[in-house]
Amino acid sequence: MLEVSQLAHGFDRQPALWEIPHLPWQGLSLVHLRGDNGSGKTTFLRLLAGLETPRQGSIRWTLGGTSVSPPCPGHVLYLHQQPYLFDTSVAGNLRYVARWNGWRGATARDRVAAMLERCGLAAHAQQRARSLSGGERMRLALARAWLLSPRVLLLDEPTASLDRQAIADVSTLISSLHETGCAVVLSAHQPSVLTERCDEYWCLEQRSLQVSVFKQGVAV
Amino acid sequence: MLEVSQLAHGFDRQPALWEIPHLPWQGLSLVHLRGDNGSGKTTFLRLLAGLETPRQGSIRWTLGGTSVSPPCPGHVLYLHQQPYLFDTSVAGNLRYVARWNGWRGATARDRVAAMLERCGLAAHAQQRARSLSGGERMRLALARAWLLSPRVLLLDEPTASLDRQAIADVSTLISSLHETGCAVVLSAHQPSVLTERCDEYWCLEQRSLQVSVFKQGVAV
Amino acid sequence: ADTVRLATTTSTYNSGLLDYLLPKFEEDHPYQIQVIPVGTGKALRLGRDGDVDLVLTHAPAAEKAFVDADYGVEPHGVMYNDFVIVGPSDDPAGLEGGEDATNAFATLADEGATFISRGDDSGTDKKEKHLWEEAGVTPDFKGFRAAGQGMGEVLKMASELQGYTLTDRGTWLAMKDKLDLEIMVEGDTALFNPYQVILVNPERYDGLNTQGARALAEWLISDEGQDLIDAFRLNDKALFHASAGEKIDPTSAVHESD
Amino acid sequence: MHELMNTAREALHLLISLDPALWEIIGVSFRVSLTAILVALPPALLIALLLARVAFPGRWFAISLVNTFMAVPTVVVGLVLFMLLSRSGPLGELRLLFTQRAMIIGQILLAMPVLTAMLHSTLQSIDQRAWETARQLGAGWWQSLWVLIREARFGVIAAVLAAFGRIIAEVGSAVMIGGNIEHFTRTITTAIALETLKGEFAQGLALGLVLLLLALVLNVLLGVMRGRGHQTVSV
Amino acid sequence: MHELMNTAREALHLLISLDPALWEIIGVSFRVSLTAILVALPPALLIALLLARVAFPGRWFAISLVNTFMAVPTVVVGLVLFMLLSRSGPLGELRLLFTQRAMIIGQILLAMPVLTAMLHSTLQSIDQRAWETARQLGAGWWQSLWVLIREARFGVIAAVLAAFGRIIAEVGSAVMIGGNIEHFTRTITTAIALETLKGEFAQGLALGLVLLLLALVLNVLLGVMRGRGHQTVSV
Ligand SMILES: Nc1ncnc2c1ncn2[C@@H]1O[C@H](COP(=O)(O)OP(=O)(O)OP(=O)(O)O)[C@@H](O)[C@H]1O
Ligand SMILES: Nc1ncnc2c1ncn2[C@@H]1O[C@H](COP(=O)(O)OP(=O)(O)OP(=O)(O)O)[C@@H](O)[C@H]1O
Ligand SMILES: [Mg+2]
Ligand SMILES: [Mg+2]
Repeated sequence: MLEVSQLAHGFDRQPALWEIPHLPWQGLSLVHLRGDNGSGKTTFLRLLAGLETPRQGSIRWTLGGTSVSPPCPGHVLYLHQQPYLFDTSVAGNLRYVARWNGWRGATARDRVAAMLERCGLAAHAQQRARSLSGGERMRLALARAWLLSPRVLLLDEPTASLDRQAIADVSTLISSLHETGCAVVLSAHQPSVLTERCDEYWCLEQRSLQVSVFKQGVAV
Repeated sequence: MLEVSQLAHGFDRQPALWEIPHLPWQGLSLVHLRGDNGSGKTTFLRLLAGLETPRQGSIRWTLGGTSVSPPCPGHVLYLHQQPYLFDTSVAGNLRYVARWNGWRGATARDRVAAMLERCGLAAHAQQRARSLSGGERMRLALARAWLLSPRVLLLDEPTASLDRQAIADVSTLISSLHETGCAVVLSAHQPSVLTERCDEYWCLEQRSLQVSVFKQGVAV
Repeated sequence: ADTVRLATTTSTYNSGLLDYLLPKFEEDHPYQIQVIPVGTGKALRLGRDGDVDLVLTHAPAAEKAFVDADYGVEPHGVMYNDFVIVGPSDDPAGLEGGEDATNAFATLADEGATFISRGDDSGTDKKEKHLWEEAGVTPDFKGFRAAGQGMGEVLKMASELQGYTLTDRGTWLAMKDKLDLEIMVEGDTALFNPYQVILVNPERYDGLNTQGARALAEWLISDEGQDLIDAFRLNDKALFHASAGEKIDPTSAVHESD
Repeated sequence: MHELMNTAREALHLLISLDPALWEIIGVSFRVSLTAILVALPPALLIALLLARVAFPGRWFAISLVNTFMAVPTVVVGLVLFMLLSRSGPLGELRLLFTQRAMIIGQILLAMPVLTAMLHSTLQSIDQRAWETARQLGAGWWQSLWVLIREARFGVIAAVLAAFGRIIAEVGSAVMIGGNIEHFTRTITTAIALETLKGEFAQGLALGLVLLLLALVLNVLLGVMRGRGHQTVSV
Repeated sequence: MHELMNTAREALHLLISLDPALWEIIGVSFRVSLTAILVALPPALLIALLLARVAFPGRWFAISLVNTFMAVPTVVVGLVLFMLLSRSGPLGELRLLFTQRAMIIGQILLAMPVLTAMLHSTLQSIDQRAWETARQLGAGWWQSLWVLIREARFGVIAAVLAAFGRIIAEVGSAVMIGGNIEHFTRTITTAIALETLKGEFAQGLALGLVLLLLALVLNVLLGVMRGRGHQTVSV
């Protein structure tokens, strides 16, 4: 569960981008975050992930009963608009995560292999991550995050430069992830099969955040 | 005019991405280049601009009566998907171009100022280019190219992460540029107001390039 | 050209002798002297290669070879000083007050005392090797350290490691305030240290300032130069003894207690 | 010219003849300099990371200071250490003067500024997303640092080579606090200085060539290790 | 400790007393080293660019070679130049030995590898799009190079500072081919070496402190010039 109160943020001595008096969120839904260029979507997601410190106000995540301020590594993950892939092989990127989380030997190998399979990257396992195509890169970044079974995934324009097929693939992946119980907030400018699946809609405009909730495509 | 013959390109020892036996193009239209992720759109545009050397076949531009192979700096310009902005002010980016093309004093100042005005960046002239928003970045990159009045502009997904307003702005800019006699090839995955204005449609698929020509939205 | 290049050993330069002498020469002569302070070996090498106009060194055997090979001409003895054996004040090898350098060296080897050797083929090093030979020992005993450095450094090392060493008196006097060492053996005729000035052979290279070099050499062995050398004092001690034209007289070795 | 040719021949001869005296000083040189680099690397990395990633008041001054320390002459480092380690100095009791340990300390002091300055400029240029991504994916502070180093490996290797080059080639501090004692603290460079002092230029040059040959071997090995990977893939 | 304090006081005194003899050797040091850097910079930039951007057979070996040259001891550079410039050497006719010109040549040789290696690793890390964009927008080869340098300015400044630090601090080649002649080729470091030789540690250290102070001033000036710009904006 997310609890945001009196949040405001801005850069340098400029006025605040927006002020968000209150945002309670169950942290179960698939959320589409919208807003014009420069409205502060990226900034908002980074704040939620704890990659920036808010100028004012507070953010609290309630995960597994305990209430913490970000960052919550492994639980609340932010994916950059261009996810950073480590300069090694595709499998190597996943193995890093395995190592950092203390999995060893067969456990690590199996989980990595299963995840590569699930995300359709098994054929590329040995390829250099930086030589992947746009869609494959995003799939790898999702796979890397999924390995950790996070509670919340914050995706910054995951479909911006993907073709229709890749969007479909990524959407399927994100849906599966969501079904395993991971809440997802994704920003996107253009409507797509992915945004159509969302059941909440946040919009950054007029220096504040508007929230609408849908159920089966109908505003509640 | 563009004349492509027997063109093939690929990376390392992989098979060719595609083979294009023949592509004559008047170089007047607004072209929408499509293709899946990894189909080689970026590679194709870079070849046309002379940023890569084709593995096989030839590319000739006929500009102002003389026939040349790429690169044709100042005449055929490629804009990266994320245009590279030099690490200086917005106006500084334009002043670089002025300096490189030998304009001096008042001429340079006037042209830069006029272009900033035309692209709606006058208010940001002194801002650091790297701190611009996505739409503004693209506008600056277009302004920088426009300064040179190129014959052909090759745009790699110019609208990928822009909001509706920014797409509209950029589309207006590109249309104006096109009206001044500059041919434009742009790649894009998602249809938008910009792609709707295109009067030619190139598609990279099945290892080749399909060309369709529209007139007022009707295939010829 | 009105500049004259003089390669010399660090001992003459560092003791301040040249800083004392040369301005007086330059007053009366239209030459400007550029001093290049290096070791004896390198000074002779600079002379051989024609990179300097004259040398002032103290290694009789090497100087003889230098002149015999026609690298240098007009050698003149200018002055001398002497060597002393110094060591730590607690004197573990029991050398203090000795007068026989050869004996002292033999004792050092027997005792396996710490001894810092120049080990750099300098004039001092050659003298030291000669003394080991005289004493009939090969210097490979336990405390023997070949440092391969200049006199000043070796004195510092001897002081730091509380060992013995052989030094020229000039450097010793210049540095002894900064050292935790004392003179053990001095006055032996075997510890004699003569300096010569030699012109670089003008026939070997064009453009040497032989005229200026000769003027300097002749001034050094003139009465005026010789008197000045004798008058030079470091810490109120006479350091060098003018000896131009003398047949070197071993008995004139100085004692510091003089 | 003739002399230079002779010298080259002599150097080769020295190397292949496996002259034990030569290998002894080579051993001392490499032991001292490699140890110094290994000891200096971790703190240098930490300081560089701090300077590159953490905003604190006076950071730019700290960077200027590090750059300034690159201009410390080796003899000055030698001098200061000498005064500290001397019997009459504050650390005289340690009896470190004229030992290889003392030389290692001196070379650490010399390597630190070069390492820190170069690592700073390398880590500085690494994409900020690398650090953020690692941290988010559960990497600890040290693991993230290690990833950053891996991502910046070309720059890190360049820094290590530059620092190694500086200290294996330096003579001022080595001779001052090592003492150039045969069989103990004589390194390639102090030996070269000695030969030069003696006027034995050919011998000195030959030693210099030996040093270069060995440095070349080391560099080529590292070059092979880091692979050809020189193409930066542009996004 | 006491001695170190005294020394610091003496250094300050030396500086503010504006002792003309001191300023003379400072002048020689900076003139020689700054000239050497200025002369070495353009070719080093070109070579670095070539190594960073042009694929040619044997490139990685060339890089290893440059790195190797960083390990050339200053005395060896001094020795080689000495043998070349000596009257009995092939370039003896130029009469360059024991002049400031010869010292500049020596320092250029010393600065080149450091500059080249560091500039290579910097230019290497600059986004390839920078070069492509400049070329397309009509920049000539030299103008594009200049833009690249501007984009890489932090790295370039770091390289220059490292190289400057190396050569202003070196003594091996300066003393060998300069000869440490008073009023002509005596630099701060050769003067320090001489004072040390005489056992005048305090005087030597004082000179060292003077050098450091001046280097600090230079660095702070450059630091102010390049601004605080340390945040890399992530895309
Ligand atoms: N590090 C920074 N320093 C200064 N200003 C910044 C910084 N990062 C972002 N900004 C400014 O903050 C505002 C919000 O930026 P942000 O990237 O969050 O917008 P966004 O909604 O993600 O835009 P887009 O749709 O283009 O990605 C913009 O005006 C931007 O210029
Ligand atoms: N420098 C390179 N080295 C090796 N392979 C490359 C290189 N650049 C591109 N490729 C490969 O060539 C193919 C075409 O790449 P390109 O970037 O042209 O595709 P694209 O159509 O622009 O894709 P997207 O829509 O994702 O931008 C891809 O499979 C890609 O992995
Ligand atoms: Mg954004
Ligand atoms: Mg592309």
